Amino acid sequence: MDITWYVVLSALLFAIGAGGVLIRRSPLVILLCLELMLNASNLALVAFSRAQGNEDGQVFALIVMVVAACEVVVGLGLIVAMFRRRLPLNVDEMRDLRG
Amino acid sequence: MIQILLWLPVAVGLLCFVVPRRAVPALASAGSLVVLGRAIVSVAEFHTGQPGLQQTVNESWIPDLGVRYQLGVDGISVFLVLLTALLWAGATAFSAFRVPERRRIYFFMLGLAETAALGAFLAQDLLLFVLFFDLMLVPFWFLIGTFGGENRIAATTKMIVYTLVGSLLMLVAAIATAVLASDQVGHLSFSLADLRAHTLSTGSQYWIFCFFAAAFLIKMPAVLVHGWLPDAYRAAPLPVLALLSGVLSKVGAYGFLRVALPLYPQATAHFQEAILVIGVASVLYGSVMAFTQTDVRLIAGYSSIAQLGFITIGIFSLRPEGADGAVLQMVNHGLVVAPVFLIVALLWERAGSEDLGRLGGLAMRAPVLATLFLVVTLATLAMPGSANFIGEFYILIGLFQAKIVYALVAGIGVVLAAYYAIRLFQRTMHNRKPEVIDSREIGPLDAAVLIPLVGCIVALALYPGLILTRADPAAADKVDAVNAGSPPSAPPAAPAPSLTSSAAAR
Amino acid sequence: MEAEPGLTYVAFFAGAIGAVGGAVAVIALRNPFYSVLALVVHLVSLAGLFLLLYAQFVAAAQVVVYAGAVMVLYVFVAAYLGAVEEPIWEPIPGQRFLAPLLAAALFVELAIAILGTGLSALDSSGPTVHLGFGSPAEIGNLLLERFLVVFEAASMLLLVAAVGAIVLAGRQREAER
Amino acid sequence: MTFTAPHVDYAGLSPVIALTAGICLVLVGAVLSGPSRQRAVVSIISLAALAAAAGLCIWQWGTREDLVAGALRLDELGLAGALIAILSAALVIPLSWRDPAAERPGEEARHGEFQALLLSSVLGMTLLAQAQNLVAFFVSLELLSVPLYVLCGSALRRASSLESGLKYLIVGSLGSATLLYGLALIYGGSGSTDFGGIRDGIGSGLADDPLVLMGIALAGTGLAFKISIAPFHQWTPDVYQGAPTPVTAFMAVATKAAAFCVFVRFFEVALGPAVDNWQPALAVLAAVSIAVGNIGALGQDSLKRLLGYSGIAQAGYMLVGLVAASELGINALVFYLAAYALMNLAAFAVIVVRERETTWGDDIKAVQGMGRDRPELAWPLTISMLALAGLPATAGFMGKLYLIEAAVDADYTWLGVAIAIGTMISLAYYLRVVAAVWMRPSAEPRAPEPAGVPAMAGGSPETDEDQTPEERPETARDRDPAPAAPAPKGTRCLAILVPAVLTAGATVFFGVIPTPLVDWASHAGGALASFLP
Amino acid sequence: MSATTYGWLVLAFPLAGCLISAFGWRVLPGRAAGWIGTAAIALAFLSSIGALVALLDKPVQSRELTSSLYSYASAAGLDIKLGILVDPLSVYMILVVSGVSALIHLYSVAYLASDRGYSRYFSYLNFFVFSMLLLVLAGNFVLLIVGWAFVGFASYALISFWYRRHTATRAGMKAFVINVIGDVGLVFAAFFIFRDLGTFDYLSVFHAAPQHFSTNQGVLIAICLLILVGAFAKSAQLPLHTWLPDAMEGPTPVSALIHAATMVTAGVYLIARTHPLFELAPTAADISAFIGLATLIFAATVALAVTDLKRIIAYSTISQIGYMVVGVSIGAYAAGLFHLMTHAFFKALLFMGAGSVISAMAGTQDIDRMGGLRRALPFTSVLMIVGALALAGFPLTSGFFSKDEILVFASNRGGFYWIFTVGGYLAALLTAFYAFRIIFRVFWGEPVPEARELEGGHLAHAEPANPLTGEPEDTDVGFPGPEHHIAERDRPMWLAMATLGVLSIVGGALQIPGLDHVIETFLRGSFLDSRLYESVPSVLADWEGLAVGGAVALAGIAAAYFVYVARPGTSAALARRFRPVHAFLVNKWYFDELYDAVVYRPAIRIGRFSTGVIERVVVDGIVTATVDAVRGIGVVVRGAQSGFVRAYALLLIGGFAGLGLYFLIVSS
Repeated sequence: MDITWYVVLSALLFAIGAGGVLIRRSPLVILLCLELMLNASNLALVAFSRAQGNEDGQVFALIVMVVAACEVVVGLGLIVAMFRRRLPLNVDEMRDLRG
Repeated sequence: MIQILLWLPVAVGLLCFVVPRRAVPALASAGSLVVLGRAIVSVAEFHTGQPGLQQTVNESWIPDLGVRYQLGVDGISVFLVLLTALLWAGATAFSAFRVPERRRIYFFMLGLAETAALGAFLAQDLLLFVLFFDLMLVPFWFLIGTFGGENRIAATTKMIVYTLVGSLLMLVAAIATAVLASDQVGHLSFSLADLRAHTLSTGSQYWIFCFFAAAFLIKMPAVLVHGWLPDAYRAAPLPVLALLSGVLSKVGAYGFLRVALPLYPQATAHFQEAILVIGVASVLYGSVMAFTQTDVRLIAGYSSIAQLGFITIGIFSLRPEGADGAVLQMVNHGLVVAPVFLIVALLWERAGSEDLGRLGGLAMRAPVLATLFLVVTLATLAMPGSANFIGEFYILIGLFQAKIVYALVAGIGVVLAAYYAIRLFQRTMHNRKPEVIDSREIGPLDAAVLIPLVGCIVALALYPGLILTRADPAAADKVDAVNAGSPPSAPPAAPAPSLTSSAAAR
Repeated sequence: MEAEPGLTYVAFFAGAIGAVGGAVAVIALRNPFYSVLALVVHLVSLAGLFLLLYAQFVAAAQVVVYAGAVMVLYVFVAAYLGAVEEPIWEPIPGQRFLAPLLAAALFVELAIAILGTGLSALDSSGPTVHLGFGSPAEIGNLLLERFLVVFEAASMLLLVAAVGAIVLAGRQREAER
Repeated sequence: MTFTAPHVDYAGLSPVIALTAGICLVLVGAVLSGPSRQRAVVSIISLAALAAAAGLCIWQWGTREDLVAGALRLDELGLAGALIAILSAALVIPLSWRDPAAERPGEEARHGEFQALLLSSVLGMTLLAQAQNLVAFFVSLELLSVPLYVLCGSALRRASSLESGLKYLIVGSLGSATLLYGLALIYGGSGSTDFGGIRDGIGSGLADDPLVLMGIALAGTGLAFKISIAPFHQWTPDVYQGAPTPVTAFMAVATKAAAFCVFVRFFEVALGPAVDNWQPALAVLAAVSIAVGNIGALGQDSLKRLLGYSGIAQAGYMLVGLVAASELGINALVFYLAAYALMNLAAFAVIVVRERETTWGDDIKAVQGMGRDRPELAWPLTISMLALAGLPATAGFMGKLYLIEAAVDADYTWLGVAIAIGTMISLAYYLRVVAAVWMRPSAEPRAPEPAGVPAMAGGSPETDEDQTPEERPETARDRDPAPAAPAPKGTRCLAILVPAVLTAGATVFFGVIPTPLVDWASHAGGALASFLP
Repeated sequence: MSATTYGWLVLAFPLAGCLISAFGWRVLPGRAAGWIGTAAIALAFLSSIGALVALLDKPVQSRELTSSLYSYASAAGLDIKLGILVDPLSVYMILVVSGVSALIHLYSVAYLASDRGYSRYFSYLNFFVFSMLLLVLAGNFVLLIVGWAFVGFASYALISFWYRRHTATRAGMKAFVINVIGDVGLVFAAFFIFRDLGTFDYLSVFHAAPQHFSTNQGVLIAICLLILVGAFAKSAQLPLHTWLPDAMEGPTPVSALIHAATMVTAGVYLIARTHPLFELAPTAADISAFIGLATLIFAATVALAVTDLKRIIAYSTISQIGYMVVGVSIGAYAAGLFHLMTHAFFKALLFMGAGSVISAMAGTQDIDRMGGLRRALPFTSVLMIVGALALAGFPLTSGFFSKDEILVFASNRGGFYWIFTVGGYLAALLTAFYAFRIIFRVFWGEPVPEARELEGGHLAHAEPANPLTGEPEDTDVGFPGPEHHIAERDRPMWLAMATLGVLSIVGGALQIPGLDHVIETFLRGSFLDSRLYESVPSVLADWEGLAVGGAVALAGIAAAYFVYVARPGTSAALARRFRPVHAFLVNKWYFDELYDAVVYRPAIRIGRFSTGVIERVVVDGIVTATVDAVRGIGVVVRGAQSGFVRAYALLLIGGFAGLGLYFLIVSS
């Protein structure tokens, strides 16, 4: 099983995640899509770690998980805050700032 | 020390923030007079007959960037320094008699502007020159924008952006000069002397020259790039306008002599005809515009375009006569145009208008004012016997020997100048007086400003050789840099070889 | 611990289908709640793939921490917010057309880069590695030796996230007067 | 399995340690101090920590060594970035004192949280500026960003603050993910996470490999995003405008400094062998940024938004220093970063004061007539604007000079010209601000909001530049329900005024006597000298 | 004292007078300024005589003396000194100028006595004399140009002396601008000379020219033609004559001095001065002569038709200068310069008389409104008749000798030069006719009311009005003075006119063929290098010519008598009969209209076009287009900044896609 497969798979997942960010309007789902992208990166990291035969990539992947968790926490915090302020949970309606 | 000359104005300007409000105008005037005194000393200490620099200062400033704090005067700059100090003294005093509301900032900005203008004339480091060249705009922007007339903010912003279009390109060009030359110089250096000793390859010179030329032509301004002039002239407070037109426009022409000719000799020779075309076009266009305008400021403004056109063609005759004439004419034009604007201020105070259609008949009750204006007018139109005539004479004879056709065409400008200048004088001072005009003689304080300025015009008319003899070695040196630098068959594109062949000999 | 090649294929494709399917489901499902669940599928599939790549510790963390703890957070928030249907109408001109196009372009570019590389290591199933490769002990060692700073920074990051959550979502107490 | 503890040079790490300790102490102090004294206690701790960190940075100045198994690199470049971040944080703390982000009316003060987050971000920046390992790079980038996401959204009462926070988070995470994927590819190509290892890996024939180059593209995108390079800039104006002003100030200055440091280190050191490939790409990005930033800023009424666009353009200028890929370029970049920090902080300080003094918020009307009424505020803003415009006798001019010199030296003269052209355009909006300050009369207080405007009415999508904010119904939600009465002028802003005057003064000082700053910056370039062509 | 010292003194006195009057305008009482001015000129005249005496002491060959004060503007190889040349020609000129000027000053003392600008007037007038003397004494071309322009300015200042009259200011402007055209011509002539000879100095130039130039060399012709531009602009020759009739807006003594006696003859002086060049370029000289001939006939015809008293005399001046130009161009230097002097006498006299008449008519200048003033103005009428006789070339008057000498020289020179003789006599006929047209129209016929009033001992008074347009004058300031002055009542005017009357009669005695040739002998020192100077006609030929001239003059006078006295109404009938011709003449051959259409209007139109089109479309267009372009991009940039975070993400991904594409291309 060539490593290339894994990497191509990760690329596919990355693209799907990116596409999701572009298409979805719920901030919650957008966060999920960002998770997809980070996980795609993780897959690539782990695959390369395997290909290169060193474990740096795996450590990296672990750290990325931490980072992802933190982003989730903050993101969800913002979503909750918006919800409490009765602001619409639709990124298309956040348009006060523009121009 | 020439340093005092340079920094005193801005120091006095800063002092304006400290002293009591009532003392500010007096302080500023006194400061400008001291600067004038120092400038006179500079001229007095000047040794005639040397092409090189005198009274130099050469300190390290930003060694990593190759910028040195190099000052000095030569025959070209020494009189421009004097002109600057003189006009600033005049304009400062003139303003002090009619104090603006926010006087501290007004006089501070005047001081800053004087330092910048003096700096541009004194700088012997290319970057220092560019720095002062750009710096000058800031106080003028403030002065016009804060104290100007209608539409001042838009006008002044247009001016500074327009002018900086050239200046910033010039900054790039200046840096490119130093960087490209650093291989030959051995280290990064903006020193004009170093750069002159190691000129660039022809290809680099071409585009760099174009950038510099753009900056200088806009600043003067030359025709087609004078878009900022009408608005700015309409909006500027008149003492400021006197300086703007009297001194700032000269920096562009001065830059050609100081920077473009010695540093980019091949490019100068290459673009000679192009610049001459622009210069002659400026002469004609400025003159034609000047005699169709009715706004006094614009008449003077467009006449400045024409005059600066003359100066340009003098320089780009690439003959020592032309360059000498250009230097003389720079001083002359400054001496002439500043009083014009101060007089316009007086007209405004009497008539409440600056439109020729609403002016007239002031001479009867104000003969001294009329006489002063008459002298200025005659100098403006380069009446033979005035120094302006000698300036134009030198310019045209230089050009005549280099490119005869341009000289002949430029001659038309002389005739047009007579028309618009006399028209300006007549339509303000002569003819019937409209009822609303309060025809008053010039006040003693204003006279104390104007009479010395006009006195300078007369004195220079009696002995223009004062400037010519001192400027000649330096100006000839700049021109020789081009003529020596370009290959013997100097202008290959010249259409009339038979005419230019005799011009080669000097 | 070389696995049977055929089995590897099967396992890979199973994991791959799960991961891709989960990912597609995340962006395709209209209810955020289901999207979260689809992501869990995706994450678990990935964990399988990690195992194939000898990253046991990462795989374990993926399942326990990620698919477990983090996703629970999502579920709670999704439940708290309630089901919010997204409008179908696309207000941004061109977005509907460009977004898939760009996603596809992204994939194509990445794929070209991956397939076009001259890196030989990718064209094999990887070099032979020692026994403890990817084990918790080795990873732990790395974290405490080479990546000590990273480790500490990550912990600070978690602290920051906690503080941030308090700032953003903490019950707002009225000031004492 | 043996465990050998890595050698830890505590002296080299001391600034980081000081900051970390500071964060913990701030959090503890916030809890322990009563609500009335929280601000004082917390600020003192924060400032002390920052002062300590800055002092330690200066103490370590000149040292060049790898820290903790090569994860960090202690050198002047990193320290310079750290110092800029620390300086801006120290100046931002007083700005935040009465800001709704830290002191919501009617609620308990949150100075502890605010300043802890601020310090965390500084910590992230310090680490980022020194990072020379992909993992450290990524995690410190996140440590920098995550607190900022929170801080941007921390003025919870303002919808625009939340909007900016969420926008920043979404786009920022997207950028992070892009960066991360790029780092993964680079790691995959070179087989190392250390910059040195990557350099060796790429140097051995991989400089033209598509995998590595795609990694560079992805990583470049992520980094360019962080420093607001067009076309990855679009978050900048929105976030700058929506975020609480002190946060904007911090973000504008410090993020850029730290991100540029790592940008330089990553590209010049790790990706140095591929310089011929990324140089033209970044050059184009720089030019695009200069154009987009300057043009976008024209006609903006919100000063923060204006500075946001201006920041895009300025980032474009600074990127030129990176493109030059020379010692001169890095010197210029670091010089400009410092100058940029000084100029921007002065401007933001003034905006903060005026937000509180007038009813106009950060609208340009808020600064109108200031030249007459508040010269002590007018001058810093004026100097700042003129410096940003790159007019002579300011550090901005020297910085541009430096950058253009680097560009020309690297045969990127056209970029020098691009800087010049950008500067021309920029004058139109910088001078507009100065004109408002000096040449226009003070604006009348904003008319009370017409009641009953539906929150989501939405203006026409076309933004008319003459339209004042009062005519845009959306902004109705931006304001606190009960706006605080404008504070009386005078000494109450002294804590802001002094930094404003100091930074503006420094801007002029370094414009006239730039040598100290030039020397300082040239150490930074010297630190990477051995990696440069 | 040496001749050059006298030369400097000649310059110094008028300048001093000018400055005293100028700075003392507030303190000088009564007629003090006038007397100071007159005294200054009188002293200058005395100094001129001193110079003459000093010069006569020298041998004929060494009567060219130079002196310079200081190096005025010398640099870069140009040597421009403030230097004068005192030689017979310049001394002759300063004698004529200062002499006539002194008399006209004297006349002015009274004539302008009630004018508010009395000091200013004398300051200007003294300045004019100074300038004129500088012009003739100048030792190099640059100083010549300076003097040349100074007299132009003085002319301007005095034409628009009554500056509240817009006709006066307009006339002044016209005179000034045309004079500047002449200046520019001279400047370029100087440039050519300098380019080829390397000096501006008269003597060096004239010395070097024969070696350097071949006969009729192109450059030389160009130089001469450019000199002619200057000369013709100043001397009001075709086609640059249009300013002179308008210049009559100035006070009448000014017309006498500047626009009759002195300044307008500067062109003649210049051609005489540069005769070495013209003799090397005979083609240019011939062109000059033909233009002179054309002018003299043209102006004479116009003088037949116009009705403004001063303008008739002005056209007469143009015509008479035509004679002089013909003279000096064909080589009759002595004769031309002799005519210059006699013309100065009688034309100044005519103008003075005209001034007196106009005063008597309370400012009216139209001869149609005059008549029968003979008894009212006995002295004036006698003197006017004397002047008219001299102008007509009545036998034994001064004009008789000087004019005919030119024509005889022409016929004597052979070749086609007989044309000048024929044309000259033809014009002489016209001259005699219009000269006596004035006399008969003004002094004969039915006395007009003003004449009757004056006969009754009371000088007519009318509300001041612009004589040209009839507009009421700006009485607020009192120009041109509430009182009028006539020669009969004011001693200085009387004295000046009487002196000139005598000179007009006896002036011819200086050069009577066969008897004496004072002028020719004296001037020889300046024309030593001339081939033509010595080719004087025989005495017999001279007398033949004089006889013809006398006959022509008598015929003209007779014709005038016939038309205006014997058969009054003939002229009106003729005018009706040949209406187109009359209109053509009255409108001065439509030169003004031509220039208006060809020069002035196009220039204004270009200016308007520049203001309206170039300025707005091109100059502002550059700005506007740039601003619009920037704004356009701004619309795109800000439009992209739509507020949709997904759009931002799209651009981010899109930007990356582009970047990635670039890197992929690079990698392959």
